[in-house]
Amino acid sequence: MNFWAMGGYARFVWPCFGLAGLVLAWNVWSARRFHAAARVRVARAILMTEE
Amino acid sequence: MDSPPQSLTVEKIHVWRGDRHVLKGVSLALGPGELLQVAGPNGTGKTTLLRVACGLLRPEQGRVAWCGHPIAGIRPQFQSALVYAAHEPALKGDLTALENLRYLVGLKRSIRTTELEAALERTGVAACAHLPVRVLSAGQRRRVALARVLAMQSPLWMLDEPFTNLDAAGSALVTDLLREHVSAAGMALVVAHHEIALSARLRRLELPG
Amino acid sequence: MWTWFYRLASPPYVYRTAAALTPWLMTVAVIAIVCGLIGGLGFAPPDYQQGDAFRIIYVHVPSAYMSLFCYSAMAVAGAIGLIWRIKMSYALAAATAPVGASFTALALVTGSLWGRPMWGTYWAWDPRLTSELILLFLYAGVMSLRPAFEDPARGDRAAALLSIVGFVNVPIIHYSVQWWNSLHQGATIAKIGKPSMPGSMLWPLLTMLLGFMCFYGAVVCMRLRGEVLNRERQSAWVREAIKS
Amino acid sequence: MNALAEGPEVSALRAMTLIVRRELRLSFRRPEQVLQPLVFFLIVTTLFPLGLSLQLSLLRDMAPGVLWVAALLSSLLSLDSLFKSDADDGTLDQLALSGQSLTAIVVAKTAAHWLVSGAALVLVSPLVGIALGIPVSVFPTMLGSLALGTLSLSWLGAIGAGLTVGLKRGNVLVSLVVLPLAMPLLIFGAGATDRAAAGISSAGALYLLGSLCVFTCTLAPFAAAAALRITLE
Repeated sequence: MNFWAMGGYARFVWPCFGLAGLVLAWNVWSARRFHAAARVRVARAILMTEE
Repeated sequence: MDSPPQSLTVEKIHVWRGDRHVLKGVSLALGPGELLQVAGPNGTGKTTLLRVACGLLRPEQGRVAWCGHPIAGIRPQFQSALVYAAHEPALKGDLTALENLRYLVGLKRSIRTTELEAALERTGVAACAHLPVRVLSAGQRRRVALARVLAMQSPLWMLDEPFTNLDAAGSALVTDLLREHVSAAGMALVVAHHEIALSARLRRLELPG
Repeated sequence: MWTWFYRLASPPYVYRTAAALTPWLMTVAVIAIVCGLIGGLGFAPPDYQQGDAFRIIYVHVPSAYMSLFCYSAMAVAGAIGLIWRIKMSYALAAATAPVGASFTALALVTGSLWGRPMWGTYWAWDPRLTSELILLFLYAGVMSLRPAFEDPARGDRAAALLSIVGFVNVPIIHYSVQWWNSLHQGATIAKIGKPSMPGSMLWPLLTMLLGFMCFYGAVVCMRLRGEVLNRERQSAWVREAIKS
Repeated sequence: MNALAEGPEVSALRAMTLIVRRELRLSFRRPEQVLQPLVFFLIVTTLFPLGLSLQLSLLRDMAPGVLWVAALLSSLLSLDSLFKSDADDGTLDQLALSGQSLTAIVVAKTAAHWLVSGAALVLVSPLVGIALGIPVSVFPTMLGSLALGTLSLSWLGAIGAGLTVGLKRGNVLVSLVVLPLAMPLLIFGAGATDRAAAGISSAGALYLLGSLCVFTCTLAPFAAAAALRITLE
């Protein structure tokens, strides 16, 4: 239990690590979405030229 | 010593604008006493071609050479042999016609006021020399821009739509000026829809749609 | 050496290499970050002055470091693009910008959360945090300049030039902010980071740093693939790659 | 005679004087373009006392900072006109094709721009200084720091204006691009004025400001020319 209390600084330490996790997760998510969107755009361009 | 004559060559130019392949391998050559008219429907890259030829736009592929040298290496020499009149007349409304000419021509060669006045006289706007360009009509501005082309005294002219906004007399004037320039061994690259009434030495380059 | 350089400039090669590198980099990143977390939160002893609050260092310092690293990478990639006209290095710069900006924002937030127990306020205009804030503004400038151009090639070059100018300015900004802060001595009390750190505190920090670097590499590889597709939309190899 | 004609027969120095004269004449024909940023400068400095509900002692402490922030913002306003109108009417193309180096053209245009914006601002600043309660003994430092600062800002601004010249909504973008780069100027400029007002030697800050000015004067023209080359294409 002492560990989670962080010597009284819990409300500063844990948000920091939480936010860091969020930022890292956001990076992965947005990079994946960016790549997927680019793929969709190319696929659409292919469809348009083949029609 | 005989040196090769001045010449402009544009070889296999490719230009993309974003996804659009605007110029697809356009080539042209221009020698002394020649006039090349660039024609084609709107949006086929006529202005782009002119901007590439004068070195304002670097093509993705292909090369532009002046007297056999790529223009990137001889920019000052090439530019002092060149005058480009864009679609916009490049005039400041707050300056008089004469001041406009003096400041732009003066960057290229030292010029006397009388020469500038003669050029304005030739294009029929001598009366406007001391008026701010703001009050001139579109046709008069076009004529002032033509006077700038004359005053530069460059062997190579590149004109983008020189006939727009001009009445019949103005169009005849442009044709006359082109004829004089070409018969004095000058070169001209002209973008125009208008038929240019010059039989001798006129070639056409049609850009595909 | 030059053939390697030119291969790096070829979009299909970049696309495939980025795809192949991503899982490896991500694996190393996850392992390193987990080890760093365990070491930093579990094994490192509390600081004699700051207690457990100092553990924020394990996310703050790596992200602050990455913010500068990403900006430098962006400027160097931009310079390579401008000098050798390599499209792929613009793609790398474009892929790096949002990642770097997110690290900068993280460094700012964690810095201010660290500042609260140390200075008694979330924001004390500490010189390092102030430089970090200006760095975020520099990122904002580059990231808003690029899409402002209709022609992406021009946007790339403009953003590259701006990031180079900003890169030259970063040390000037840093020292000017320090000079400015020295005028108002007394506002800041705690100095972040000690000159000497015991090994048990240091190794988790270095591990986290490695983890963040690899994470950056993995995310940039993913973004880079998107950038390559956007830029090479018209080319045959992209169409083949997407169809299959 | 060689087919390749000689380079431009007009020397770079002559061309630059010609451009400066042209810019100055244009500004005199449109005095409102010169005056508007100055009036903006006066108005912004008026806002601060009103916003601070006339705590004169507070105001006096803040005066150098207020003055400098207002100067920075009003210089930014005038940046928009640096290349924009020339780009819109095609003059910039003509300048780029004049056979003169683009860097020389940028130097001339920026110098002329500083003469009508920065120097004018320096001349007006004593008015603002008096209104904000800056002691007259500080004026030499204030004027010197403003002169150096606005000159450097003009060079930085030339980069920003060059980068955004072809854009429709470049105005906000210029501020976004230039302001972070200008922060050291603000720090040293306001710092110098501040120190002089506090009776401490401001020489250090002025030297730093001067070296920044030299630094930007030497490098920024090339960057601004490169920026123009990118956006002109």
